Order: sequence, then structure tokens, then C-alpha cells
Amino acid sequence: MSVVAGKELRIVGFLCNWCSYGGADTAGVSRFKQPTDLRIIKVPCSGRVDPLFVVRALLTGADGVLVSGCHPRDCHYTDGNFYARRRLEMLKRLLPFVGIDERRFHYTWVSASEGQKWQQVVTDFTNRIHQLGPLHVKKENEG
Amino acid sequence: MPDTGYLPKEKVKDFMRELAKDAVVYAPCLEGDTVIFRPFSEERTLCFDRPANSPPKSVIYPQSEQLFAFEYKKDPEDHQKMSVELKADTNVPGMVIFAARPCDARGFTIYDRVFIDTDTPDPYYKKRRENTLIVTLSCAEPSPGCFCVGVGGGPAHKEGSDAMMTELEGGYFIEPVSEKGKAILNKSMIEDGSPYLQKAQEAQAKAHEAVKNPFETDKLKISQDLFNNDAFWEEAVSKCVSCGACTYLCPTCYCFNITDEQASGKGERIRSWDACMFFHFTLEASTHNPRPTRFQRFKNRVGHKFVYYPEKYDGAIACCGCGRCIRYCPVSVDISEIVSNLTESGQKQQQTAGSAKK
Amino acid sequence: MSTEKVKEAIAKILPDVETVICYQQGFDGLHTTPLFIKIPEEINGLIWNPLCVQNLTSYLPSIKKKVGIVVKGCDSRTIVQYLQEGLIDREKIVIIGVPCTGVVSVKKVLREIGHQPVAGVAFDDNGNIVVKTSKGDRTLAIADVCPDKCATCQYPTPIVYDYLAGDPIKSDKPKESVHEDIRQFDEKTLEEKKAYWEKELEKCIRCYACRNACPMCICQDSCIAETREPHWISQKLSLTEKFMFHMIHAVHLAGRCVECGECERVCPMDIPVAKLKKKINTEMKELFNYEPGVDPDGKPPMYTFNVDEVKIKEHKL
Amino acid sequence: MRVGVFICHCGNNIAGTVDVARVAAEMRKLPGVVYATNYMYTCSEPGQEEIKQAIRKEGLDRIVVAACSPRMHENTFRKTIEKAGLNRYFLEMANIREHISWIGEDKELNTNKAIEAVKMAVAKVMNNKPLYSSSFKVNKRVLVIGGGVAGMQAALDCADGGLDVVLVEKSPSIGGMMSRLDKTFPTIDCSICILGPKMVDVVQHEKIKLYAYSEIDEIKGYVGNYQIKIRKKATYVDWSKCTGCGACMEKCPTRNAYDHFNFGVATTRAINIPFPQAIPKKAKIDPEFCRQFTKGKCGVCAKICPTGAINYEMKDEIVAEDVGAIIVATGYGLFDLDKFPEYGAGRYPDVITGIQYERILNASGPTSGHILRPSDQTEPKTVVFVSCAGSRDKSLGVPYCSNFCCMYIAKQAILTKDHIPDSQSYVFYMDIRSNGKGYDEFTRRAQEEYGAKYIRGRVAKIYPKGKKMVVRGADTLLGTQVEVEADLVVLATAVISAPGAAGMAEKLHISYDTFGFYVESHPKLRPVETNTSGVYLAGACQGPKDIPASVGQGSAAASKVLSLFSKDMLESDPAIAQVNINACVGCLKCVKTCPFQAIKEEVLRNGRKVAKVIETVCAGCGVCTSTCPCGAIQLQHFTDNQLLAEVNAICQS
Repeated sequence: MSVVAGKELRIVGFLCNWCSYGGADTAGVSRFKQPTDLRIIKVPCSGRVDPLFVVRALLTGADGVLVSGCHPRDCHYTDGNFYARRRLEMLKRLLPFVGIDERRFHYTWVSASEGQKWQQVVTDFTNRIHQLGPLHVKKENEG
Repeated sequence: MPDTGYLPKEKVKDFMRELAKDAVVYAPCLEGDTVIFRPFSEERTLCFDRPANSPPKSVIYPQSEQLFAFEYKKDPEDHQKMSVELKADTNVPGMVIFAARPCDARGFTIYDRVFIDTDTPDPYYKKRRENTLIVTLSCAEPSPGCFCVGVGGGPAHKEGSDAMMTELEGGYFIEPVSEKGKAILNKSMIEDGSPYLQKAQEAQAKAHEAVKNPFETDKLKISQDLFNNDAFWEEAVSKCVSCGACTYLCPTCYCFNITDEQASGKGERIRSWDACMFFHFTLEASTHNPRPTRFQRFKNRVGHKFVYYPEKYDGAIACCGCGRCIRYCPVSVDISEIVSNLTESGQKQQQTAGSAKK
Repeated sequence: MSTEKVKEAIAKILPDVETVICYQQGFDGLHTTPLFIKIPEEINGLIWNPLCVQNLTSYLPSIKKKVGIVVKGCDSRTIVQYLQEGLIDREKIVIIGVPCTGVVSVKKVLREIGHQPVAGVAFDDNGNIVVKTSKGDRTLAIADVCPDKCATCQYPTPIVYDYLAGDPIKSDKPKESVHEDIRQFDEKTLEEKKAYWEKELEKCIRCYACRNACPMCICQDSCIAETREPHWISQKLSLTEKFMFHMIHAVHLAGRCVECGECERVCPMDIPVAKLKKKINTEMKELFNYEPGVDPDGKPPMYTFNVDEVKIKEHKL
Repeated sequence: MRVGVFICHCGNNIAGTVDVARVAAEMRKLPGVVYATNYMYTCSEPGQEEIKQAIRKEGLDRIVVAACSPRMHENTFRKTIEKAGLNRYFLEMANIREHISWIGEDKELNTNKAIEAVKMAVAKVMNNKPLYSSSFKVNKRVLVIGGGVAGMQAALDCADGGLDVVLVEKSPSIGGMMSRLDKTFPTIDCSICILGPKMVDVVQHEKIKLYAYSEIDEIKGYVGNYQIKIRKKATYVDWSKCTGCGACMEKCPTRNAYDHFNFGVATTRAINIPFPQAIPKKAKIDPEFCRQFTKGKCGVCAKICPTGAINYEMKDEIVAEDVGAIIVATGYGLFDLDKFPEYGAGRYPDVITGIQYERILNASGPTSGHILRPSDQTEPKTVVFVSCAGSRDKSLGVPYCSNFCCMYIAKQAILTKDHIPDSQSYVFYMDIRSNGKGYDEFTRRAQEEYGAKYIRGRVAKIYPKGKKMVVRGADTLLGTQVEVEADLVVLATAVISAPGAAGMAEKLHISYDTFGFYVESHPKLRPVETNTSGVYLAGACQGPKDIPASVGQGSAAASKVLSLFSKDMLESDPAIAQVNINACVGCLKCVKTCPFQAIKEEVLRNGRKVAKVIETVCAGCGVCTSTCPCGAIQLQHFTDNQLLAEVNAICQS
């Protein structure tokens, strides 16, 4: 099991290298305590996050997916997060249409200096996923 | 025991329940507008009045099946040592394909030559085939695109069936074909069929009459010149969009791909249907593709069914004329028309038409 | 009918182009199939009636030579979208536009006549289709058996054309009606929607007819549904993989789907796959006031951005 | 594939809340992993040696280090494995310190999470491909943005080191805040006296090209090869002709122009030279006040100018400069007085800011160094200083300390006594922060030798009473209310980020914190670097700083640039996008979305259109990869398959 049963749920986080991964580091350096459910995948930019990664994660076992990048206008690559914002918003609106609670997917902006905000984001998102409970995935139907 | 049986319509479900006691009964069921073979259960809506959208081939030859599961195991004493543990689940329940059409059943005979009647039979297919009883329902009238009589079949052709039902006013006349099929006559719902024999034969003959033979001959002869003429294919299938609908709905297509899927040190080897209409079908690791264009792929599809397979298996055509590839083709490509144009008589017609054009 | 006008237009452009793509009778009365006209004699094989449903424009990007094509209003949106994305050269295409009052959904007709074999089809002057079967004739109002897209069609007259065969028609369908079905579906509960898609997508046989018939699926032979590099999905026939494939199709069409309905029309298993794409279109309209295939100078919203997105609000936790 | 896994204890930092031995044991069970161990300090010399040894002995070809953040030591370990003969991109790090051991309290959960994190890294590293840098030529010119003391120091050090320097200052003269100060603490030496020669050095240095009254319009490119567009703002005076004689200023009929240099303590002319020591010493017109611009007629300066330098038609001019590195020294700003309505600031002329008081104290200031209060030009006898006017006040959005106010207040109290021996200074303070060399002695002198009365407490209200200002506050040490009737009140307003700091950061693609100060690469170990390679920080743009610290950082930034430029060629980061031309369908959507215009169309010999990445321009963001529908363009080191391997490791186990 990738998570400790009964205590954790599966949450996948895609964090941009320059801001949010740094923000998570800052939170760590500051010893801001957080729930342990989140598993972090580092990407160079939130613009690298293909919405299909989120879909793939939610379909194959994740209970929640979090994407975090630099604040708009503050992208290390100038425009990456502007593209991310459009694509992720599109996805957020598509998910409930196929029966996946859009609250299981959150995207946000956390800068490298915002350790406290990161702690808040992780805590609140994890709490939310726990409130929603495990995402029931229908058993594989071979045919 | 009588040679034939009769199943009154009101007892069909009882009969299926009886069969379902020791087998999974796959029957054509209605889902929305689609007819699909599903494991029979009370809440399903049966639909016998037209051929299913997809044939029952996946019952015996699943679209994707696990050949085995594997797991890499570390030696607890020496973590440098690793072994692979293989697990194959070869358990197959008893199965019944119920109310498939004769063409669907005939399709399996085309597979049998490839998967069973060979030096190295395929254990997965063989076991499923042996564990399956096929009860067909003869066709009362042709569906759009049907041409079974052109390829040696017919609306009541029995090859491949274990037993065949023919619909009459109040019930179904049942003819056993194989030993397996004979056994069903023992079921309590089955009455003596002999009073209905004549009616059934009449119905079958009438149905046979109604099916058009696009080739106008029982002995198809493909012109090699035309078959090997790229221009013919380019012209004939320029509209093909190269999807796999024809192949995946075909009761006689059996090409497959084998892939390994692995995550975190364990996985499975799966065999899944593939289609010669796909670019990836012949894509080589070097990135070279011997059949890069759509017409080459279509040529292969027709070639396999009407040239290569017959060459290998005593003239047997690998097409049962069910018409699905025509009915469900996104752009209405008509394989019967193409094959008919490939015959020598078709060739002559074409030539006259061609000279008129010029 | 416009048949004669279409023939006239084709005769006129044929000397100038390699091929003209239009329709001919298919294997039975209900089906038409593409006709590629190269010489004037072939024009006689052409038909034009409400059964000419297929979106022929999907052939355009792969054809290198100059071609003529017959399009309805809805089909012309594909051409506009191709132009937006720079996928075709306008100079190499001669467009014969045909104003359209609605086409016929073969699937709906078959449902009405109980899937019987069809002996013949005729059209009367009152907007009806008369279907002959062995059990007699059935007269159906085209409006009752049209594809869903016709019921809310906003572009009965092609948006781009070089020749117009017939007089322009204005849409009499309210604009608000276009996304009504999506909004209604969205009212369902999450569980209902999930169950709906699981039931529908379970039928998928991964034949990729929806993909290959889709004019905007430009990847075709490179589609990630089949590659292992990258390896997004396996060849397993599980519901998850089927779901994933259809999400890939939908996401890749975000802000690009011209709603021609080909994906749904060609599905041999009758899966309502167009709905997913239309949902995204509804959101694209709401978020960016963008409608694919309408304005040749438009920009597909997923390939551009605004520094300040008026409609995208930050999501709170 | 033979993966080796190294789990770091980081002393107790990781091992305290993660069972590192268990993590290593779990990893040994993982297929592909042939070696896994835990070590006290993996980043230490012996720790790195252990990795190298294991690579050789066990024949490892992929390495996972589970330790601190890769932002900390990824480079260290890349070099380590490279020394042992592996490609540096065969390394993955699992961040089990910042992201696990430091933020979770439950050892069992932490350990499980660490196991997962390492599994993800193993899954990824097995998909890693060797990548090789290519090298490119460095343009050994440096851009310094900001001509304050930090920027000047950086420019001079670079120029002395032999580099060509482009110095851009947005105001008409270099010198920055320091040029406005009177004396400097703790030595009480004259600010302009020590800064002036430096300013002259800058303008006279043959390696320094100065653009005064200019701003950065656009920055493109990457380390080694930046293209800069500089906007030379219209001065309406042809500086090639202006001799700085000042005749125009004398005759200008507009006398009420806002004096930016003096922070509005005095007024100036519409055409002016900011201060006597200005460099360049050139006049410029302020069109907001100039009658020629506001009323359409005047022309006095044009008539009077002996060299005919006046040009009312002048327009902004854009010039291009190519450089290889950038030092940002854009300084700081000051809190607006209007933020303190309870102090009457902005309403009462005798409540002023610290920097305004500097100008009043200054011999070249509007009062020629005589302390005269603004309202009636009389000498104040009682002066009250209020420290932390905005600083350390969360409610005002400035929770931080402004760093140098305590010191300049002490200095100003001393100077006040020097100027007016019978005066009395009061200082309201929260805490006295005087931790520099000689600083504490200095604040004591202010109190002990100069009799400044320090009152620990906050000022609640300031209101006028006759000609006096009543300062009412609390003395928290005595626990009483205090009221001081003052002639002049000086507020030590909070130091904030420079106006436009965020916009500049966006142009530079560097991070800034909530307050607009620029974020350094590492708060301790990389204090002048930014996360954008080739961009360095100096001075108060990074946070409030006094002069010695700013100068020190200026020199530090210069030394970073000099060491960067010590090589003729730089190595490019190979983690950039790559096109698989067999899969590319030529839709060129990647071309549309690339933020760097790093992808272009290429026509193959068979006429097929495909995308092509311009390697030196690609910055490795991966927007193209998530744009490409067929996965034909893949960002190396972050390919779809690598990220999917991580997703699968989490979701499918």
C-alpha cells in the first residue's frame, strides 16, 4: 500500500520547481507541521502539468490531486502558469461532468517564500479529501 | 430421444436459466439502442430480432486477456538475487453463447484452424472454445450489408454451431449440430421438434433466398493483377479513415498484440486484439513501417481474408459475410463491393466503365 | 433541391482542382459514402440529400494537391478551425457551400423503424423522409430524426465558401439552446453522472472510429492511445483505460471541437462521446467567450492566455 | 538496471522522525534496486565517497539519494556520481527532510511516506536517460540595474575586474538613497563625501557605460546571452550639449516643482539638476510642472541655455544592449506617511519622515544644514523620534524590522544636539536593534553623551497644540502614559520594497516575497544568487540593509559575475525539449505556446513539416510537452514517461 490504511488517503501533488516546491521546502525549513498524505512530484513549471496527468492519477488510484505553481505574473518561465491556469480550469470544470467531484482536484499558486501558505494549502486540501473519503474506483472489468 | 427440439417462446427465459445453472450464458442484450452479448441475468433485456452490434467473439477470444501475471521477487537472504514469479489463471468456467447468428458461430471455425488445428495450439483459446456451447439462431431476413451466401455461409448455415434455433410463430425449432448440442434437447423445457421440422425448413429456405450474393458466384476468383495494383487500392479505399471498427466487429479477425504492463516490480503480460488497419500494427522498432498508407493496410485486410488465408487453409475464406464492417463503417466502405470488383468478372465491368469515362 | 446547383458548381471548379470531394449512394438507401470526383463524367454519380451527413472536411489536411469540397454549414466550421490552427492552405481549397436545413441521423431512423433492412428511401416536399421496408413505408419528419446538432444549429449557411449552391439561410434556433443539453446533464448528481459514463464507456471496444473520423484529431498515427513512448495507457480493455482514452480525446479537443458530431455518428457501439467535447465547449464559451470554428482569425483558447483572466477565479480551499 | 539507494540520516534531522534503516531495508526488496544503505551525513565527504565506492563495487548505474531538498544538494550529488563515471542525470533525489521529516510528527507515517518517496524516485530514475550539456559562448558584459551604493560597488568591482558594465539608473543621477543622507552611522562621517568620489569613479570608468534616467523595458535571453532593451526617458535636454551650468534652473519661472531628491522638503524648478554633486550633472525638465508643457508657452530655458541643449520635442528612446549577466540593485522604498492618520502625518508640516530630516540636516539641503522646522522655519528645541513607524506592524502589512532605523535615529539625535546644543531629543522605541560593529556603543552614546531620552513604548497619537505637536504615548517600562510637547516629530517610516519591484522581478523571472523583496537562492548559502542563473542580487532590493551590508553584497554579486565569466564557454542545461520527428505531426501548437520562441518549423527532406527546438533558447519549462497532443516533443528529464512512472508508483502500488 502506498498509504497507511485508515490514516491516509492518496494525494498526488504536482509542484513547480521554482515556486511551490521551494514553498514546500520553506515550510519544511520552518518546521510547519502538515498531514502526511501528500506525495510530491516535482515538475519544472505548472505549465508542464498536462491535465491528463491529473486524470490519470484520479482514474488509477489517487483520492485527490493538487497542482501548485508560481503566482500568475511571477512564473520563472514568464508564461507557463498562464497556460496552466487555463488548462487546469478547463479540467476542473470537466471533472464533475464525468462524475468526479471537482473538489478532489485543486490548483493554486504558492511562492517560494510562502511556507505558511503551503502548510495551509496542504492541511486544508488533505482535510477536504478526508471529508470526501476515498474515491471509489469501479473494479476493473475485463472483457 | 427426438432428433430435434422445440422451445416455446414463453419458456425461453426458463431455458436460459436452466443453462445458466452450470455455465455463464452470454446472450444478445439491449443497452439503449445497442445489442451486445452480456452474461444473462434477469434485469437484462434480451434482443433476438437483429444481429448484435458486436459479435460474441470476445467470449472465447477476449479483446484483452491476461496471459500471466509476473512479479519480481527478491531473495530475502541475498537482495542482489532476483527471480520472476509467474502466475497464469487458466480457469475457464463453462460458457454458453446463446442466440448468436450462424455467421458469428462460423467465425469461430476460422479461428480454430489458427489456434487449435496446429502443432502448437493456443491453450487459452482452446480451453475457452472447448468450454463453450454455441446455440445459434438462424436469420429470418438479412440485415443491411449481409452477404453470408457469397462466402459459403447462409442464414441457417450450421458450421460452428452446436445447435441452431429457427424462429417460428410460437417458439423456436432446435436442431442439434454437435454432440454438445444434442445434450440440450434433454432439458425439460424442450419439446419434440419433429412437428415443426417442415415449417422450419421452409423458413430457412425463404431466408436463404432473401440474402443477396454480391459476387454472383459460389466460387470467388480474385484477379491477382488487380489485387497487386496499388492504383486499384488507392482508388477503392481513399475514403477509408483507417479505424478499427471493421476489424474489431469482425467475427473472423483474430490478429493480436502482446504487451507487458508493469508498475512497481509487478505486472502482467496481456494479449489484446490488434487491427491491421492501424498504423502501429506493422510499425517496426526502427520506426520503419512497411505499410505506412491506408490503402496498403486495407489491401492487407482484404488480402488476409480472401487471398492469404484461403491459400493457407484449403480455399477457406476468412470472412463470414456478417456485414458488420459495412454496416458500422464510419464512411460506408463496402468490402463486398471491393471484393466483387477484384474478381475477374468485376475486373471486366470496371474496364468497360473505365473506358467509358475516358 | 440543391443537387443540380452542386453539380453545376463542381463542373465549374473541376478543371481547376485535382479532386472534388462530395457524396454518392452507399450500400443501402440510408447510407451515403464519399465520392472523389476527378473527371466530369463522375459528377453524375453525385447525390445531395439529407443523408449526406459525413463531415468530408476531415480528408483535407492529408491531401497535398488542390481540391474542391462540398460542405454544409456545420462542416465549414472544421475548415475555419483548420485555418485558425494553420492546418490547411486556404489557397489550395475550393469550397462549395450548401445551405442546409438539417440532415438525417441514420441511427435515429433505424431506431424508429426497429432496425429493419431498408429497401429504399425518398424525401417529400414537406421535410419528411419516407423509408421503405418489407413491412411497408414509414414517413418520418426529418426534424424528428435529425442529429442533435441540427436541432440547435446556428450555422445553416457555411461560414466560408467560394461558391454557394443555394440561397443563404438564417438560423431560427435560439442561441441559448445550443448548450441546454449539457446544462441539463450537469444537473444530475455526481453519482448519476459517474454511473452514466461507466455504463456507456464500458461498451467501448477501442476501435478508435471516433478518433479516426474526428476532423480535429490531427495526431492520427501518432495518437498517444497506442504509443508506448509516451505510454499513457495500456491495451487492456478495462473501464479505466477506456475512460482514459475518452478523456484524452476530450482534453485534446478542448477549445477545438467543432461539434460536427462525427465521433458519435461513427461509434459502432452508440456511445455518446460527443457530449464530453461539447461540455468543454460550453465551458470555453463561458470562460473565454470562444466558439471553435466560427472566426478564422480566432485563437484556440488552450494555446493562448490573458494575463488577467476575467472569468477564472482563484479557488478557495 | 542496477539502482543504488542512499538514505541520509542528516544527523537527527531525518533519522529523528523517519526510520531510515527501515526505509533502506524496504528499498532492498525493490526490484531493480541492488544496493540500499543509510548513512549519517550523505552529503559529507565520506558520505559522497561511500556513494562512489558503491557505484564501483556494486556496478550501480542509477542512483537515488534520499536526503534534503534537491534544491540544496542535487548539484553536489550529481557531481559525485559524475566523478564515479555515471552520467549526472542518472541521479534522482527524494526529499525526505523538508517534505517529510521536518513536517510530520508521526514516525510510522513519516517512514511510510519516505518509503513511497524513494519508490517514486526509483521509478523515475529507471526512466532517466543520460543527458549531455553542450557549451555556448558567454557574452562577458554585465548589466547592473540601479545606481545606488550597492549597484555602484558592483559596477566598479566588475569593471575593475575587466568586465564591460552597463549601469542603468532610473533617476537622473546615480547615488541612490545614500546620496541623500547627511552623516552615516556609527562614524558620523559625511555621506556624500565618501560616496561622491565613488560616483565620479563610476562615471569616469572606461568600462562602465552609464544610462541615467533610464529604465529596463525588456529582458530576453538566458545566462550568458541576455538581450536588454533600455528606455532612455526623455529629459527634454540634450545631455550631449548640457554642461550642467545651471543657468536654466536659475531662470526657470516655475518654482513649485516637486523636489524628488529632497523628498518634498523643499521645492525645485521645472528644469533642474537634482543636487550639486549629481552624476551626471545634467539638467532635465519635469513636464508635469514645466509651463512649456502645461500651458504650451514659456521657452525661457531654451532661450537662456548657452549651448542650445533644450529640446521640448524629445521622445523616449529605446536602446538595445547585450549582456551575459545581470546584477539587480534596485534598492528600497519608504512607507507612505499617509498610512499614519493618527500621527497626523501629511497633515501637520512638522511631522516628517527620517529621510526628510536627513535632508534638513544636510549642508547641501534646502536649509543649508540649519535645522529649521518646515512650518515656520524656526529652530526646534524639542525633537521627538518615533521608531517603527510601520515596521513590525502586522496590521500595516510590515511584520518585519526595517533594519537600520534604530541606528539612524540615534545618529539624528546626536546630530540634532550637535546642531542645537540646547535641544532635547526623545526617542519612542519598541526595541533597540543595534547589533553591528560599534553600533551598540553608538546608541548608548546618543543616550549617555547626547542626552537623548529613550522611551520604550508606542506613540498612540500626535496632535497640534498651538505651535507645538503633542506626542502622546505609553512608557511601557514605567507603565505610564507620556506626553511630550515637541517642536518637530520625525517618524522612522518602514522600509518597503522599491516601487515597481514586482514588475521588475517579472521581467527578470526571479521570485519576490509577499513584501516585494527579491528572493535569494538560499537564505544562508546563496545569498546573492537568484533561482534564475545569471541574475544576482545586491543591496536592499533583497531586504532592508544598511550601507556596509549593501556594499558588501554589491561586491559579492560582482565576484559571482566575475567567477561566472572566468570561463569563455558555459555549459547549457541539457534538460530541454526534444522532438521525436517520427511522431511529430507538424501541427506546431508547441510553436504557438513556447514562452521563449524556442521552437521553429522545420521542413524535412520529404517535405514533412516538423517542430525543431532551438537548443540554446529553450529554457526547459515543458509547456510544449503538455501542449503536444501526440507526445512528440518531450522535455528531457521530465518526460511523460518519467512523470507517469512517478504517478504509477503512487497510484498503482
